[in-house]
Amino acid sequence: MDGLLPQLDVVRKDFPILERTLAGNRPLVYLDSANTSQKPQCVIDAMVDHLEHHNANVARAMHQLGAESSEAFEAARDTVAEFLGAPSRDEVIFTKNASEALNLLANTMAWAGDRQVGEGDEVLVTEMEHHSNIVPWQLLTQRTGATLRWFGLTDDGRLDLSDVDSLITERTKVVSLTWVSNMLGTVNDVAAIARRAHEVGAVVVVDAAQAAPQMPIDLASMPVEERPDALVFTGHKTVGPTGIGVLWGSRALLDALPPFLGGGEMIETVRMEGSTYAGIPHKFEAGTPPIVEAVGLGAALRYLTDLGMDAVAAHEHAITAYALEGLAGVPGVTVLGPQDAADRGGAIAFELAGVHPHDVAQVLDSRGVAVRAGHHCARPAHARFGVQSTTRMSSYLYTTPAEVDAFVEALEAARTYFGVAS
Amino acid sequence: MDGLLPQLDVVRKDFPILERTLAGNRPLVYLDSANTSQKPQCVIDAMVDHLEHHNANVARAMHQLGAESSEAFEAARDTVAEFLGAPSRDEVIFTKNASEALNLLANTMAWAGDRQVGEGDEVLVTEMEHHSNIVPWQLLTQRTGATLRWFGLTDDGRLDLSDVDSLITERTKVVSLTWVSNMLGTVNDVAAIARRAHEVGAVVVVDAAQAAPQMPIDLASMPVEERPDALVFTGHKTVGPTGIGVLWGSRALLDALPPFLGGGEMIETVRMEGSTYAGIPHKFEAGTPPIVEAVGLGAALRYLTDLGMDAVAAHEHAITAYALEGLAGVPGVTVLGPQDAADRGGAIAFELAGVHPHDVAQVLDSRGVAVRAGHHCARPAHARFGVQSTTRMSSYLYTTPAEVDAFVEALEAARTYFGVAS
Amino acid sequence: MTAGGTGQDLDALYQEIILDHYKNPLHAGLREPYEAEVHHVNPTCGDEVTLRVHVSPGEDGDVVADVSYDAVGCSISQASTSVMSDLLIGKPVAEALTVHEEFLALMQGKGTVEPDEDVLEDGVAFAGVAKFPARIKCALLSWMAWKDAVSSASTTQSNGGDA
Amino acid sequence: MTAGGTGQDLDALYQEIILDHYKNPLHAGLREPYEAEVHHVNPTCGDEVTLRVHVSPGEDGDVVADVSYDAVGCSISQASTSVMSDLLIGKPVAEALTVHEEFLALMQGKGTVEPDEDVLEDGVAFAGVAKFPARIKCALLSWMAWKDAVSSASTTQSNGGDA
Ligand SMILES: Cc1ncc(COP(=O)(O)O)c(C=O)c1O
Ligand SMILES: Cc1ncc(COP(=O)(O)O)c(C=O)c1O
Repeated sequence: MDGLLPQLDVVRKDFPILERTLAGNRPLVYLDSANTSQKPQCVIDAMVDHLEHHNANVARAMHQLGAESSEAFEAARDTVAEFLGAPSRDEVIFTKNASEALNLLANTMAWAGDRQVGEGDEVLVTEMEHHSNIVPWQLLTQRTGATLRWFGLTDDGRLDLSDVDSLITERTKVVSLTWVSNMLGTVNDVAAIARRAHEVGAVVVVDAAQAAPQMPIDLASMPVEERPDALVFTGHKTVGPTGIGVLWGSRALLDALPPFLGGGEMIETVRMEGSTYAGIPHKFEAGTPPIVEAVGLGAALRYLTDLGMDAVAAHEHAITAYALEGLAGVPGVTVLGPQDAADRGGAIAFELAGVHPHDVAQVLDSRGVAVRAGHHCARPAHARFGVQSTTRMSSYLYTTPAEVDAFVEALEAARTYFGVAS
Repeated sequence: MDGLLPQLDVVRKDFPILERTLAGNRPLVYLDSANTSQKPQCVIDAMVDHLEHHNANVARAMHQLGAESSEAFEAARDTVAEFLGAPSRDEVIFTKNASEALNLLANTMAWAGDRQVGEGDEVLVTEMEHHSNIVPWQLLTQRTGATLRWFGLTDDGRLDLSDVDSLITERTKVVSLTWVSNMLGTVNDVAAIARRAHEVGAVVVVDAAQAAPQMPIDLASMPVEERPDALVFTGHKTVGPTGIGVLWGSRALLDALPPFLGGGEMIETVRMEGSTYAGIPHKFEAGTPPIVEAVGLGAALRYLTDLGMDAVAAHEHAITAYALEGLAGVPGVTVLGPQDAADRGGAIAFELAGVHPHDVAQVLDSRGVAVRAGHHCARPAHARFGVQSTTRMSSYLYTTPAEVDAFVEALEAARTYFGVAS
Repeated sequence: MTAGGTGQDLDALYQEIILDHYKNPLHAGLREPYEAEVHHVNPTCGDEVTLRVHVSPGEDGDVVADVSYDAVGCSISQASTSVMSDLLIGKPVAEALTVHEEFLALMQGKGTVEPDEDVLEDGVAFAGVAKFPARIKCALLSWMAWKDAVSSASTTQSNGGDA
Repeated sequence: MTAGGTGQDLDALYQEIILDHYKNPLHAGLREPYEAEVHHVNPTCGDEVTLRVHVSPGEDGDVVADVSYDAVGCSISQASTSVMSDLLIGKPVAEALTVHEEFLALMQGKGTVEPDEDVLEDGVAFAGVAKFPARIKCALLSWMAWKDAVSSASTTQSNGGDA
């Protein structure tokens, strides 16, 4: 098959969990990577090495271990900056996950500052967002008297841009959208929307939780009118650990926002009567940061970079095309979102006529095939298509065509089990 | 020496980093545990086992790995609940660190709800708080028009309760204080203050970041008038990993607070027009939680429980007494805070006449002795005593009397190096 | 670590009785009269149930006169709703609450609780579900809704009634 | 991983020159006139400096006429302030900025940059500091303050002046 990662079997050896067998001695077929990715040995080893040999708090500790730990932590920030092509490494803020990064933005915009959102202002999202890119903006708009608006979706699961002129107006203060949908797989034209949003002076926020794992990102090379003002992703989906996410924000935006969490490390001077705050990135990193997680994330992004994000994207594309082909051959399957692998991310949500997604997932699980069933934290997008839940298969760089075959076979088994095979 | 942990040398073998040698082939003498603690092998192993064999997202994943991961994650919640003697395991919220837990409380109290803080209301803290228990309340009071007040300190580093009647009044909505000071070592009478604060209907928040590692806590056994309404601690100081903290809150308090971060897992139903939220604990856990960190924290708290928190407290007490004794013998040393190990935590901040704390720490570091120099995120307490910064030594369950000796010797060396030895 | 779901286990989960109730659910639909209506969802997967309870006075206290519902969800949650309504309709509220507790204990017993067929009747078919942690919520969705509804139905009654 | 601070290294850090400046700091105190005053702190340790810059017009552009300060901090930060003020006072602003860059490069060079004694004079004594990551901020505190002050001093001048 064209496009697969070279030496895929060797790459798979990097991931210890792929050796796991499940109940009934079934080998693991992990097709839930849009939910969380598996971790290569080098990430685990980097974390262990840190904990066993270099553990200390950062910034505040001046001793040798402290210097080592601080250096490792700040080196991870450099790695993230490189991975994103960030214009400046100080624009990289470590959060606990992508959700916190989005909330950081929405939460601080409630308070006095150049970017404050208030009555009469509008925040624009889309109907295909993950709940983490909807609820923070609902909280912001409800709490400040602003209005939340959204792009609808076309029948084939793309953004409906027909009313863009009535949606993006002088009232629009923020446009926040996902780069790649975690349910429909849709890849949005972030550059075009950013260009439009910037014309009215809105802040553009991009949820790259699904994009960062799958495609090369180079912020610095984007024309500034098309470049988002902020972009978030999460460590655990980019072969890194849980407990860490990333907010990249332009210095101009981050400087304009008031502090989010208060505490150690985000201050300049604290007096009981009032405090002054540190510059970015520390301004937004209150308390002891996710140190060992940053070390793990750094190793993860270096691993991805060594494989080459172009190669990872090509692999994902090839596997997705193969899976779409396989699904097309299963009677009763309806894929939601773009039907074609072109311009599409690797998450494939589908319905199987006559079998509830839980039950599909259960039969698959009994054969070692791990997929997700439910609304995948994208309930509005499900509602848009009139479905309550779907089954979702999501591949990653370690997925083989044989695993896709096992998945398709398991779907046939589900049809038989629930008596819907003709 | 009385009170030391039995088989201290065996216990030390649990901590791989204690085998480390530093520059000049010096063995590590780690006396910076109030900053962050070292990790036993069992914590590291639990994390590795999870990453290598059970990694999956929680709650939302229905497959076998998902079930294993969810079970491990929720088991960690049970372990935390037991460690604190929490009345209910659902009252245990995982945050990213202690600072986030405090901010969660302060941030949500700005918004509509039974516990909303507004103009005319007062929040009461103390002058010995860590910045993480000052700045969040400054942000809250500044943003809502409420007033921040604080208990001052007596010359021997205890809370000055002489004006308690004018400080705790009907206007007081929140009293937030540390159980054990990270700078002065003072142990506060949390029960007495909680009783007073509850009389006026205030919410009582206890920062147990330094208490949880050193002393047994049993919330359920505290009379309800004396029991805090919320208590926070942080994983990395209790031999657990970074990236995880704990907020325990009474159900009554947590139910009364509006949501903090919005996103996946904290919702009940999401529609574009508005959302409803899950019950506790999930209501406050937006996004993918710190899964592998929870697994590590669970292992850490089981480790502490196996040693016995009474035994840990006794050890800490014995070492602190020995260190205070040693310091008393070094000319020019002034210890801040209670001079006596009775009723005192294990952090000892001091001045050495004629040598700046950075320079003290540097000389100590050159001999492998790791201490912290600066204001230890407690600048107001330093200002109270008219000092800009101090050196702090802080022991933990793995600290030996011989390490204290090495520390005292190193102080003498610093005096000699800077020519202040007579 | 326990792990549910081998090929063999599938049949333990999807007992014939469960599949029958799934295909032909009993007492489905929303009916009048009722004293309480609740709406419960499983936030992770989106399964939903709207459930009504009609309680009427009996010789030895209140009786569950009717349980009616509108539900979307998987085979386990659908079958569980059907089995539950059939089991509880006609029972004194006090007894129904005992059945509820018995079912809860079975589900939370991690597969170690021996179900009492005299009490649970078709409900014993759910014994296998207890070994699939991810599906326990499915089986419990409507039971939790019923508990919620019945307690407010009783409140509603005692509020509205004479006693 | 680099690691500073063996017993031997201590002397590399605490050069005689540094300890001399620490004990007898030059140009200390706050003086008039000045165009800009800034206050910088090292948030982690609390070291602070209040620093004033007086700029006056010279033949080939502005000259750093005075640098005065009030500082609390460790030996490295105190000595650095003293060395800096002695080095920059009297220099044309343009040249002083070059010296500033040279010192910055030295500090951020992780011990690999060979300092130019002609440019940095007593500042070369700080070469050893570059190997102690935690102390670099100490050495740079007042240099950063000066840079900040001198740029607003120039702005102030051009705002207030005729040119
Ligand atoms: C008393 C006290 N409170 C709060 C904190 C903050 O903990 P963290 O940095 O993990 O948020 C600390 C430790 O730094 C502390 O010592
Ligand atoms: C598109 C998208 N946005 C945001 C998130 C939230 O990421 P996290 O749960 O790590 O905060 C996810 C993943 O769950 C996602 O797929």
